[in-house]
Amino acid sequence: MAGLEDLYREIILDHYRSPRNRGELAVPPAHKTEGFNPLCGDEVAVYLDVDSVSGLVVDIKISGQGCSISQASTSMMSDAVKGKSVEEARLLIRAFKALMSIHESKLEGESDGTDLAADLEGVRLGDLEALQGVVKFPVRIKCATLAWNTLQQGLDEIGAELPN
Amino acid sequence: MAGLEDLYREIILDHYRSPRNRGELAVPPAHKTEGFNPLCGDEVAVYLDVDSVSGLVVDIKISGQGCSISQASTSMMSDAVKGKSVEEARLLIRAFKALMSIHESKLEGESDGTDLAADLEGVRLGDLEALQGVVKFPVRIKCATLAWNTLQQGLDEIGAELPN
Amino acid sequence: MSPLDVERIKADFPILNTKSRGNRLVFLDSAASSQKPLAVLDAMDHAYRHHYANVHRGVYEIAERATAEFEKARAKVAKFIGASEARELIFVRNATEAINLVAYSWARANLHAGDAVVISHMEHHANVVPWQMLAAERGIELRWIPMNADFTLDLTRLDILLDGAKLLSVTAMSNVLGTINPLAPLIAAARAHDAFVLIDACQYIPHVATNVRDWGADFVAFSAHKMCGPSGIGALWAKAEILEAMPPFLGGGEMIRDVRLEGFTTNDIPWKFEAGTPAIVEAIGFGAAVDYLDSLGMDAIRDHEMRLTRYALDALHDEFADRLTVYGPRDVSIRGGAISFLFDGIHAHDISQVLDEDGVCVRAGHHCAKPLMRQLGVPATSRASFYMYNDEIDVDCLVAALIKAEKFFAI
Amino acid sequence: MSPLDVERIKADFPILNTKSRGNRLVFLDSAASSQKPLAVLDAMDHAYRHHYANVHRGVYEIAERATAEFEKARAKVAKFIGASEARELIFVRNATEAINLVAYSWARANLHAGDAVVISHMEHHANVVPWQMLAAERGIELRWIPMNADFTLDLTRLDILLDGAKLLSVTAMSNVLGTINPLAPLIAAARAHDAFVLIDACQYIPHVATNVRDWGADFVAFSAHKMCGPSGIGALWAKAEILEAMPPFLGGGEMIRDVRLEGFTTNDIPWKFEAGTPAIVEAIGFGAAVDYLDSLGMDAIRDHEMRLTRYALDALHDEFADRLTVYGPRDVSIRGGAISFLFDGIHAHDISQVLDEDGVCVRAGHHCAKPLMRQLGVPATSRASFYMYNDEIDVDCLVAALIKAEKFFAI
Ligand SMILES: Cc1ncc(COP(=O)(O)O)c(C=O)c1O
Ligand SMILES: Cc1ncc(COP(=O)(O)O)c(C=O)c1O
Repeated sequence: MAGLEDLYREIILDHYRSPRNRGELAVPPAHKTEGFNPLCGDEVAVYLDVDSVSGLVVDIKISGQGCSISQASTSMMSDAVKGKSVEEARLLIRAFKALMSIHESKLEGESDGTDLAADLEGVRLGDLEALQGVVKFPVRIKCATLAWNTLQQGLDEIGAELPN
Repeated sequence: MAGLEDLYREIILDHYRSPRNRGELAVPPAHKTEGFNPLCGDEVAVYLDVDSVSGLVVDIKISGQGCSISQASTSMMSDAVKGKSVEEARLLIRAFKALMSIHESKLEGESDGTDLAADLEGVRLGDLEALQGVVKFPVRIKCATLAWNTLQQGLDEIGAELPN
Repeated sequence: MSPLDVERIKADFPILNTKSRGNRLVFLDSAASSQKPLAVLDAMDHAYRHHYANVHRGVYEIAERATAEFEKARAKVAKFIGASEARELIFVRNATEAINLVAYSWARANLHAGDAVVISHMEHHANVVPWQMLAAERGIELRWIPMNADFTLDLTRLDILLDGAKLLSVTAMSNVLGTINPLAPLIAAARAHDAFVLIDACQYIPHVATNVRDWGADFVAFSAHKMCGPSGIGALWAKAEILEAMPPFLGGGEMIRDVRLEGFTTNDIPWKFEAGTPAIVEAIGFGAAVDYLDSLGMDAIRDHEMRLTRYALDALHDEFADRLTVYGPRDVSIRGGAISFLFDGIHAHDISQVLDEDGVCVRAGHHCAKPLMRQLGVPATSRASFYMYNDEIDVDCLVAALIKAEKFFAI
Repeated sequence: MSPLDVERIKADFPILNTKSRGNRLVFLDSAASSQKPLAVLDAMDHAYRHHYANVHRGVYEIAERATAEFEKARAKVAKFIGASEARELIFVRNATEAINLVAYSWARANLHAGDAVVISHMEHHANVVPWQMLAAERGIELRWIPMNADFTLDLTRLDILLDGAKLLSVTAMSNVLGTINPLAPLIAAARAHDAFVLIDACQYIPHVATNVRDWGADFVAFSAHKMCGPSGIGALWAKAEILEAMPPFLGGGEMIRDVRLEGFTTNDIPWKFEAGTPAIVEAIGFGAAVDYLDSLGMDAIRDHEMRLTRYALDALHDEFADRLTVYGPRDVSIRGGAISFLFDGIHAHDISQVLDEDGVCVRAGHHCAKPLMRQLGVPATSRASFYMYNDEIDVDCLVAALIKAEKFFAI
């Protein structure tokens, strides 16, 4: 049985109490995306400033409300992608979801267990690994992934706006 | 446990094999009413010729298809009401339904057991009493009452058409 | 009315004698769904083992038996809520479907662009979204009865809100605040404006003796799973003449009288609204549930819950003073046993998680009442809710676990 | 594939070891609703006794457990029918609701006056009435695929019928005739006309290994209660992209992402279509049912039923010759185990009644297929139908009881 310490690691509580990158960015030039956790009511808004030439996430700000897990995950996410390229951010999203045991579009018994390794290859999650304990509390996985899904949606929307 | 003999009395099988008053009447002057048993698909058409002056059911004919119980009940009903006044026919309907243990609009526990006696008072059911065995086969009650409900509807419709 | 013997009652519920995370299960989430007594589980198991068959269409013994038990259950539930006839009770999946049935059948036949539907700020999504869908589709205006600071409805502008309204649809008891709404003046006001009345009694009927005829409402919706019955079944009660005038909702077997290539005719009520194979065994379980409630007595249940709620409100206040906010009335005569609360600076989700360590089950979230949460200005609350099987010891366990939780998240 | 050990299977079904009217229960009405194995009853009872709670919203252990079991059941059922993703499987009350969901949500959003819907003369009312309602409401044309004298569909004019059609909705197996319809050419023809395809697989999935992806249909409807699962639950399968594009059907909790005073946004599929508290324990029972079917093997079940149906058709013919008419194909490779029949001059209802005396359960009536009955020119038939728990002895009991019945009504 998983204990509370697995879930509430010290670094998580630290991000919860002192969230990084809180605030808003002017829209435009920044892009704002909102996410909801339909189950518990948590909400997050991700402001992304992506440089269309360099493809770098030059700035990111976060607002919204949520539990310690969603807030900490949001804060860590903002730290992790700030300054990274959109491509690196997408790899991070994929790796983080793999950490949360989310392998989309697979029915039970069809996963061969190699996905996690594949998804994580070459990606350093660092502090984010503290969130791995969440996997043992399935209901909380949605708390941890809210910010990441919102980030993904934001990157998709920005990508769609870009001329290519 | 009720046996088959309770249900299929000889007189019932006789009416089934040799149904009385089969046929149709010209509409108008007669009135035609159709009835359906939504559960088993039985259908009946009752043709009624009611004299508007005397208020007597001068003629009645029956067509349709159904099981032995519904056919026998229909046949017996036609015999029982032919030549009777509309008022007598209505008393018969009420008495027959009472025989079938149908006391409409009562919730379990609210019936005090006196209804049957009250409903039957002064009404002679004669042969129809052979159908009492049906009560022990609840699903068949609807077979037995189909013709009677259709008769009731027919009388209502005729009543509504009459100037008063 | 004799007081409840909670120890004996607890013994009736198998799950309450299990452990969660190594501790005795302290189940304080009955407002979401209640636990089931043995009598209900046995009734369902017995049906499957002895007289299971599809209903209404079989001539053979077990089908007759299944049909009789199914219809007997309908009569029991109808009687339990004071309906005058069993045929006024439609079995549905849950209260949500009951309200949608009214929205699809009655409202789409009777409401037109410009008509208004009046609901309140404290409605469950089940009594919000169907009307929003209707409003968007039909150009109907949705109006909201606001809330006072004391968590009761603000009825001062009720007459203005009801002007031009065709339907008033309100909850009898809030699943978040516990507030019992004043149905008599609400319904009287609606009547004065010729508006129909739907009561969402999902939280009320499980806890307070109910007579729908006395209420004088037109529609009443509730779910079995919140009143000791199984999942998968609920009911819509409505006056027979209203049901008879309504067009059908779902089409299929059972709800027809005849089907031809050119069209169909409908069956009598209640079957007209029960298309397809119904939740047969669930209905039987529902009947067993109201038998169980009757055996305890609804007045005794209400009395017990009032005292327990009083005890809990006092205990929370004594222990946590202003660090913990309760969202709901303090007067137990106008509230049920659902207590929503928040600690300053600690998210509801985190509180529930820590309580779970001690086997204490409380819900956290928006409780399917996001408009209300926005009125309260919070994203979520924790909610402890009681039923006849809870006692002071359960409340003490809650308070003890909350003390631990507050410490855990102390900054 | 090893043949079924029917004696052992019978032992799995508690009700088959009871008596009816003093005789061994010979249950031949599985096409109406099947009996349930112990594994299914135990899974449900266990859920209520050990981890019952409302799903999706609780942080505490038993709620997590209930949610996990509920979603695991969805994945199991999805896998059982060959779906590629669990989220393509919507839990509903029964096949009837599944079809109505498509009619209310997809069809009302996509079909307009003048469009046609094509069904067949052998449809169950569940696949007739929703389209008649839609036709009456929207001015949609309902077209019927006729039937050949050999009880198969007459596809000669299919292309003409499909011209201008937006939807083809047909049964995979007739519940009256047993006929298995040729889905491949039907679906190919619909595709050629850009029509969507709904398959009523209510009678098919319980008896024949199914892969909905191979079918290439858009919607597939079925019920748990006909496949060893509990009453009160069924499923709609549809392609994810279609479900995602569809407007919601019932509004309420669970199906929303956010609700504000001004309106709501919908949740992801499948939850978008599951408003309110779902049939939680029924879903778990449904999962256990497909586990049970898998443990026997669908191919073995089909093989067993084909042999038993052959045996029964032969026995009926040998015993009663032309005095008994079978309505349905004689070739068991294109039919399931539902055998409709009539004695000359004896009503189906009366036959069933006499059979019941001997504990033999067969259904009598229109089987919710009145348009088909009118085609057959009979008001009702008797129907015996088989499942994996039936054997030759059951058929022998049927024949013996029919001999008695024929005597009883002899003129
Ligand atoms: C072919 C067919 N379609 C639909 C249905 C309707 O199923 P349900 O009553 O479970 O909704 C049935 C079952 O009676 C059936 O046999
Ligand atoms: C007040 C209220 N209304 C409606 C509902 C919806 O009930 P169900 O989910 O059983 O449809 C609930 C339960 O969550 C409720 O508390």
